[in-house]
Amino acid sequence: MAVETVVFAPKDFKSDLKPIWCAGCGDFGVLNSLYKAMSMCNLDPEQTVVVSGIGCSSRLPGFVNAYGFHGVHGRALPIATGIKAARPELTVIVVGGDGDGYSIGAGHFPHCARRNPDITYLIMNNNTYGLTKGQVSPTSMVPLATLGQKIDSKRWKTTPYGMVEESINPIAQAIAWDVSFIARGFSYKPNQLAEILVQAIKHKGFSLIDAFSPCPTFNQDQTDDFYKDHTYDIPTDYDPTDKVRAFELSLRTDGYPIGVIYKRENKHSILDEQASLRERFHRDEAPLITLEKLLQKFV
Amino acid sequence: MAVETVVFAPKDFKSDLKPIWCAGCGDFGVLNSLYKAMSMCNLDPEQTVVVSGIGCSSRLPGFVNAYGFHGVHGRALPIATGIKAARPELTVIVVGGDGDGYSIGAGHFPHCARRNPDITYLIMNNNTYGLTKGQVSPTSMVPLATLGQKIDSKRWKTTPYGMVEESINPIAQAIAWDVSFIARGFSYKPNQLAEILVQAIKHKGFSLIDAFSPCPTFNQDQTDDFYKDHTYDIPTDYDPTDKVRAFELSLRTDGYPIGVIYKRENKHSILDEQASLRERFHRDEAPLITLEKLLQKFV
Amino acid sequence: MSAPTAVHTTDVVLRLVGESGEGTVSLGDLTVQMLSAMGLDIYTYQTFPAEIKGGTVMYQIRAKSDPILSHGDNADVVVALNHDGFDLFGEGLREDGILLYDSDVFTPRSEPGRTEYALPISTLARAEKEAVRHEVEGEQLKRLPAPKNIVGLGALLRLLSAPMEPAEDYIRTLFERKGEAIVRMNISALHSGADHVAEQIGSKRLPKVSPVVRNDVRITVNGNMMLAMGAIASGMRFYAGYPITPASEIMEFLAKELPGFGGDMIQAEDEIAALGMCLGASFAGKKSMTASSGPGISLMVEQINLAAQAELPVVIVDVQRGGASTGMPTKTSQGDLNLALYGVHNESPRIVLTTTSVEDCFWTTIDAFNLAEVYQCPVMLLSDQALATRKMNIPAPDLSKVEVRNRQVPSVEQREAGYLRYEDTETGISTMVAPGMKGGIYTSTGIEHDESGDPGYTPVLAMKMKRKRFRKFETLRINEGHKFVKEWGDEGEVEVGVIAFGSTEGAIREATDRARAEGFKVAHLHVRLINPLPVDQINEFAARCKKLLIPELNFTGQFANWLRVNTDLKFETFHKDEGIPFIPNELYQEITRVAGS
Amino acid sequence: MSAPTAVHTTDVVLRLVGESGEGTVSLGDLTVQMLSAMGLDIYTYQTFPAEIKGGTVMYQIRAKSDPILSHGDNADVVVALNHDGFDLFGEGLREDGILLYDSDVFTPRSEPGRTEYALPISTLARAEKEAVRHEVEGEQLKRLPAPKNIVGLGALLRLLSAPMEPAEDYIRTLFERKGEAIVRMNISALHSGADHVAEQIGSKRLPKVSPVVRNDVRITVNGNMMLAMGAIASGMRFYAGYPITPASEIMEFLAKELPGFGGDMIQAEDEIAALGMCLGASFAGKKSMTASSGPGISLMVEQINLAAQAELPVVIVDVQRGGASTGMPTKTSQGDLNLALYGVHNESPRIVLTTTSVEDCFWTTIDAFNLAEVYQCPVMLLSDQALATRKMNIPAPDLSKVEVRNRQVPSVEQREAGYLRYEDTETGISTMVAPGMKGGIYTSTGIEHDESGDPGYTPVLAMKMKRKRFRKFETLRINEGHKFVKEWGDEGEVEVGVIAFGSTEGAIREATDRARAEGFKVAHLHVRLINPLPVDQINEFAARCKKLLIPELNFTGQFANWLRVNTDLKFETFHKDEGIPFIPNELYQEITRVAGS
Ligand SMILES: Cc1ncc(C[n+]2csc(CCOP(=O)(O)OP(=O)(O)O)c2C)c(N)n1
Ligand SMILES: Cc1ncc(C[n+]2csc(CCOP(=O)(O)OP(=O)(O)O)c2C)c(N)n1
Ligand code: SF4
Ligand code: SF4
Ligand SMILES: [Mg+2]
Ligand SMILES: [Mg+2]
Repeated sequence: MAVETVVFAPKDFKSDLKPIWCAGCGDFGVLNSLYKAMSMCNLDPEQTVVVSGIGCSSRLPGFVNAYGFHGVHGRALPIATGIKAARPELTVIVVGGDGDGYSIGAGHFPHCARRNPDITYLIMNNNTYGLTKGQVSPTSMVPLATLGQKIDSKRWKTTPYGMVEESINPIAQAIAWDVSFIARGFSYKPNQLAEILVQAIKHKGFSLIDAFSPCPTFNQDQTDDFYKDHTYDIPTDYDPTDKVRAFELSLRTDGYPIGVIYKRENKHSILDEQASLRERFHRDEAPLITLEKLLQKFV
Repeated sequence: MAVETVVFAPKDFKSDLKPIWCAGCGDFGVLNSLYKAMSMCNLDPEQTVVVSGIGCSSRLPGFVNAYGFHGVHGRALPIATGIKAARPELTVIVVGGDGDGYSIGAGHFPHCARRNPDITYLIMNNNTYGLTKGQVSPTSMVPLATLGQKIDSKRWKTTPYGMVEESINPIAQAIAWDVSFIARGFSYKPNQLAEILVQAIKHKGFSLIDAFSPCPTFNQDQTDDFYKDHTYDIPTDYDPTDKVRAFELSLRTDGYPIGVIYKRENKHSILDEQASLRERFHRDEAPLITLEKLLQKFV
Repeated sequence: MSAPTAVHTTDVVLRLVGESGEGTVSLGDLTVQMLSAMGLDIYTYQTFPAEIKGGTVMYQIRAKSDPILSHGDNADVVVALNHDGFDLFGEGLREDGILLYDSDVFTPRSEPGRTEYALPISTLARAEKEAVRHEVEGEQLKRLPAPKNIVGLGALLRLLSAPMEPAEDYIRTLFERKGEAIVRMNISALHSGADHVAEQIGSKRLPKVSPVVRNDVRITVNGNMMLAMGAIASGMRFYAGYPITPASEIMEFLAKELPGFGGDMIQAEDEIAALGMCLGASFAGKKSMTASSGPGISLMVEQINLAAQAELPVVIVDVQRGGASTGMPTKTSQGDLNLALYGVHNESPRIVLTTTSVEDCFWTTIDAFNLAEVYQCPVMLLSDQALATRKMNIPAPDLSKVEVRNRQVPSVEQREAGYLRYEDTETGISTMVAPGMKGGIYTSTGIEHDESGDPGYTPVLAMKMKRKRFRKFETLRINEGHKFVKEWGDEGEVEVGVIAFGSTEGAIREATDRARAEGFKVAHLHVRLINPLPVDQINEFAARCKKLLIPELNFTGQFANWLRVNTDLKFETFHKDEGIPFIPNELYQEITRVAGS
Repeated sequence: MSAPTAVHTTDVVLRLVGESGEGTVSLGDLTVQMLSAMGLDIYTYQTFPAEIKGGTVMYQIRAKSDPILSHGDNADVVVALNHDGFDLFGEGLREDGILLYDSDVFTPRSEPGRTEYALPISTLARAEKEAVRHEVEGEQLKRLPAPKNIVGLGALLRLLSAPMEPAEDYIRTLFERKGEAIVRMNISALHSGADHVAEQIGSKRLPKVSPVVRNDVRITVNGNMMLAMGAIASGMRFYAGYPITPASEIMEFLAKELPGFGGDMIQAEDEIAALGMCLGASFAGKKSMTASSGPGISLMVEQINLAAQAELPVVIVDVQRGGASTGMPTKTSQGDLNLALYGVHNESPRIVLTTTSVEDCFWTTIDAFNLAEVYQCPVMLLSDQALATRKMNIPAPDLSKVEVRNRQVPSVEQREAGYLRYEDTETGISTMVAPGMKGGIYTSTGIEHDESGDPGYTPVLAMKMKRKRFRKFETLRINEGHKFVKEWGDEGEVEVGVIAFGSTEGAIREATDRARAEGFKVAHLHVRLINPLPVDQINEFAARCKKLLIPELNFTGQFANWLRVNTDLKFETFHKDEGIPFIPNELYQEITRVAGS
């Protein structure tokens, strides 16, 4: 991507608030990649809003020198949609955890995809609920109960005998929802993650980046080493615009592809639709339609 | 499918409560197919529970001679999961509308798919919110606002100028969620729908039937005629176990395939998992583990 | 008639009953237009069946030669288009009342004292259609309905001694494009209905209805419409909602009109998303609103709390409906007061306002936005099904009286001096930036936080910030409480003082008027601001009342209990929750009972 | 020491402060074990930092030779493992108290009157590790932590004149499998800590701690564990929940233990699904429960209403935490009372119960299930963070005293006679079938319905069924209300009567004891059943109190307001919501203030 003259350096996006994450938390790497990407995209802190729900990862907005909205658990997408609809000129970045986005927030995701607002959604996927101290999340990979494998029941507190459900495939479902930009990242590949974030932020429409961001405190299985061994870069000749192929790729079980998996350009956005509506009413500074006129309709 | 000796005839599943649907509502056809399928599956009314949310279609449980739970809007799946988990021997059938299941209830769907309880979910898809008198639903097909097409703004009350979002693809997302049985039905093909319902009820695991069930009162576009023209039967040589092909099929825009689109046998079910857990504790009538023993752990 | 009135004035209550989906509602709407054209004031009340379609609707119209306060007591005239309807709502007809019924459908058991008019509507309508059969082509003929409503309208207008011309003009404009024959058919149908009644009149009694010369322009609107227009007037430019009876109409109205004002409406996937979007829009600097009813408001509880804690202005409309859980969606109630006041874990203050009349829906909505903006908090705005669907022909609001207030934005200096989003001020009110402003960067959060917005949990900080948030409400109560109470009735010491809130205002005023006409000394204090409660004004009023009566439409007396929490007053209560609004007479009875007790 | 006690008895308050994640908590747990082994009663109170990791934890242990009612007032001994901790919680040390600090980390400004012991924990621990270095292989050595906790434990035990043998035995069993060298290292570390303190003692003061011969067996448990075991004892066999601080532990406990009892635990996708599953399971005939805290309870509001309207038994536990919205998740509060009472649109009755002590968490949970089953409704069971995480070594509950009640099932005859699921009985209680029963077919619904469960909206039906549902609660109040109040203190007329609820019971009892010891006449009525409120018992108690005091841990005095709604009592209130529990002394001050006023 073409390099612009950087106005704000990555460090300019650091806030005074020091992250309260555990030493070795994957979220540190993600945060640094985000600083970098924001700088590379030439964002203005005062024209940018970082939105989140609740979770370790959702504490991120406070650590960024930009406007922030740290809402309640699972509601980051609706809040971000409202911000973007109200102020289309702002850059809106949503961050949060796998539990926040795929569990309690799951119901908002497909509808945000349908509306396709120009929002970037960065999920720090640690395959667990970190803040509540290590229960399974929808992306957890604890063996099924029937397999009877030994599980560290101190760590997997709500599944001491194994999971009773299969984990979800966040990439596959995003493709089915036709999220218009879908990528996978890894906090221990910070430069690559920054590059992906730059593409996502520049993508016009709703973009999802699911970044593996290990939780050393509560997840001893999906560690940085685990992901180093189980991820591979998507080949450069891969065509992310082929939806069926993207779906096929998302189902692969031999490892997790890192990079841009699916991309759809010029999908309609709710904001375009609404702008066009307003234009249809020749909107200008002083609205053409007045309350007097409206009241007349009911005489 | 093998025909068993029918103990209860379709009419035996009719309750005394007379449906309060508008004349010509597609739900009548679905209801009759359900009566038929319940009879064909040899269900015992007293061993069967029909669960729903809120909506015109969600009024259905009252019209069936079986135990019923008419809950609140969008929560039918959790309620049904609780019933099935508590009483695995019962047959649990969930019914409701496209709004109930795909909009407000959307967040529960992927997680029910992960748990894969032996539950049949029949959605009466009329591409609108019927009970609230005709707003768009996630499956509505009102043209986008930017296309500037004329819309009957009396009918499409919240989208008088067209929709601002794309509609969802309920089949594609169900495949991504790996719902273990996915089919499309049509209320004006009652026998075929009954056949599909029989397969779904007999399928061991979570099954989804999205049945087109037109709303003549509030949807003048997706009428019975529209669907007669825009649906076709899935060819008999089609293999529903191929997930990628199923996904491809679900994306086809030349018409809506009717029949079984995806099927996965012996997927783990939460109920098996939990049963195996209980077995691991040699469960029998009087549990082996007593409270006395449990208390001893903390001496 | 339904209230003692002087001669030559008109006050008539019509009740139309028939199959829903059938023409009953449109016949009602037509009648409203014609009576309004006569210069009469109109006030309607409708109840809808539980069924989606089918079932009986009741459409009550009160027409009066001076301002109307309620839908009245018993009906002077009942128009029964089906038998069920007559059985369900017939007893609402006064003993000496007039019954007009469709004699093609049923024959009522006749009652002494009652005046009856039989009208074979279908027969007459079919005849009219036959008459033009040869003039219209097959396709059109097939789709051509027999003009039953018009026959009914003609009959009813004749019964009311109303002029036919306005109806004829209306029919012409309505059917013009369908061709001359159709117009002729309908006009002839109008007269056929009228003539059929005329023949029967003879010495029979007729309701007293005389035209009035009106000197102002009227708009015919209901509570939902006025509320939506009030929001537009307040500068609300972002709306997100999810359909629900009886609130959907607000969203539908705004979907149509808001883009014209440069605003956006989003139909969300559920109420949780709807409120979330509103909070986002408000944070971003736009005035936002959502509207729902009980079930949807219940789902919003968590984020209402977030709005209060993060100090975000937002207006949340609750068009109350009947019953707990799904309950009775098409009926009315004042049952959500507790939820509006207490629906929050731990404690965070929210303003609770109530609308009192169709006209007031406009003005109180403006108040709601002004208070939300000035005090930076969620405002719960309570309406109800009866008020929301009530149609009246009222004077258009005087827009020159609209005063719009906005959230206080920090000056450039303030921001450069080191901005504190949650500054702990004397009033409790801090300044609020919007993204894009220089030097205003902060993170809005529902976690307990210090003045800058950074998280903090120490006991001292927790109490300091909580006091700050609650202090705003003391500021409001003391500075503005007096604006939200209104008094009627006798001055000075009275036998009975009625204190109430919300949409019962009109019925209570009519009841107190009647009691005073009968010589009782009665006063009425109506409160629009429920939280914070204007306690000083209430105590002042109570001080001049020998007895107090607290009437409300819910089961446990929620407002009465709120008074117990906030005052030491002793009072009698009158509360019920049947799904229908008060009628003046039952309130009148209560007032006299209390006066006598 | 913290309360005036006779000689030779023990009552000491230890406060351990240090980095969270660091050994502070495990040092606390070890100390608890050793003091318990001395036959002393134990009562702990912990506060956790806002941070996920890092930040300071405070672990307070009160050890007493007779039953303990609260975590006490000021600390007799503070063990400071970091400087921040000492700054934050050091002022909790009484002026003549004892400070043991890690002199490797910091040196406190010394205070007159205070006794200090400096302990270079890291230095001593490292030395111990060095001593065995040559005996362990590289890998193990790398992962081998210096035994800092054990050094600290040794020092603390010596300070408390506690015997070392139990600690040595414990160390042996704990480190056995790690090899003889490690065992030796730790035992030597224990003594090194002890000796280092011993050297400094000389004439310095020591806390008075003497062993007690205990004649019963104790279990060491906290409120969450006892609540979970109470649910198992009640026959609860289905649990669904979603993680949230401080309630998660209940789910985690049941995930482990419930399968053994033939039950299921499902971790749901959110709290809405969790409660939905519970309602389904209850409808299907199983006793079910969910537990959450404020934010999750807020999301359940809509379905709590459904449970009440459809008359489904279910127990909903709210482990209250601090602050509105996300607030202060690791702090305590009694702030959710309003939500439990009023969190519903329109009106549907739910029972509200509160737990009062670690032991009571077991018994009140059994009451919760019994009432849910008998009265077929949701029961809100309120606990809080302080009680949930409070550890005590109490006698195991006497299981022979457990009484389990079940929902009333219709007889075969009743079902054949034409079953009415919602029969309008004298008590308001109807019989309840489960799917699978012959002749019991019905549809459970939240829509207003008749006795058979079929939808219906007529005014008469609406009131009839609403009265029926509320009548159940009159039945409960009258027949069982007396079971849910408990009195302490002086008989007959008293100067001050304290009425309170929930986890403040112990602190209030200790404060009233102290006041009585000082010659005040004081009584205390503690209420476990908040809705329906045992009004008769409360009024009876109030009748013998000159003055009343209502203390509670929230900002607006929610329980006091509930008393205003339900009684005519006049009282003084004492409420605050700082995120921490009451200490006896502040309550004692209040009681004497009220007595004097
Ligand atoms: C309504 C609600 N339910 C539950 C919680 C408790 N809670 C806080 S964060 C969290 C999940 C954290 O997991 P994730 O979203 O993956 O973030 P992480 O901590 O792993 O980064 C939960 C369940 C809450 N705050 N609000
Ligand atoms: C929480 C809540 N929000 C909104 C409603 C209002 N409501 C009732 S049914 C319905 C949607 C109906 O659409 P659908 O589910 O497709 O069923 P249909 O009537 O079309 O069969 C809505 C929005 C409600 N009952 N509860
Ligand atoms: S708990 Fe896990 S996710 Fe949370 S901060 Fe610590 S390491 Fe990171
Ligand atoms: S409104 Fe539509 S969906 Fe509802 S009953 Fe009528 S036809 Fe059926
Ligand atoms: Mg996570
Ligand atoms: Mg629908």
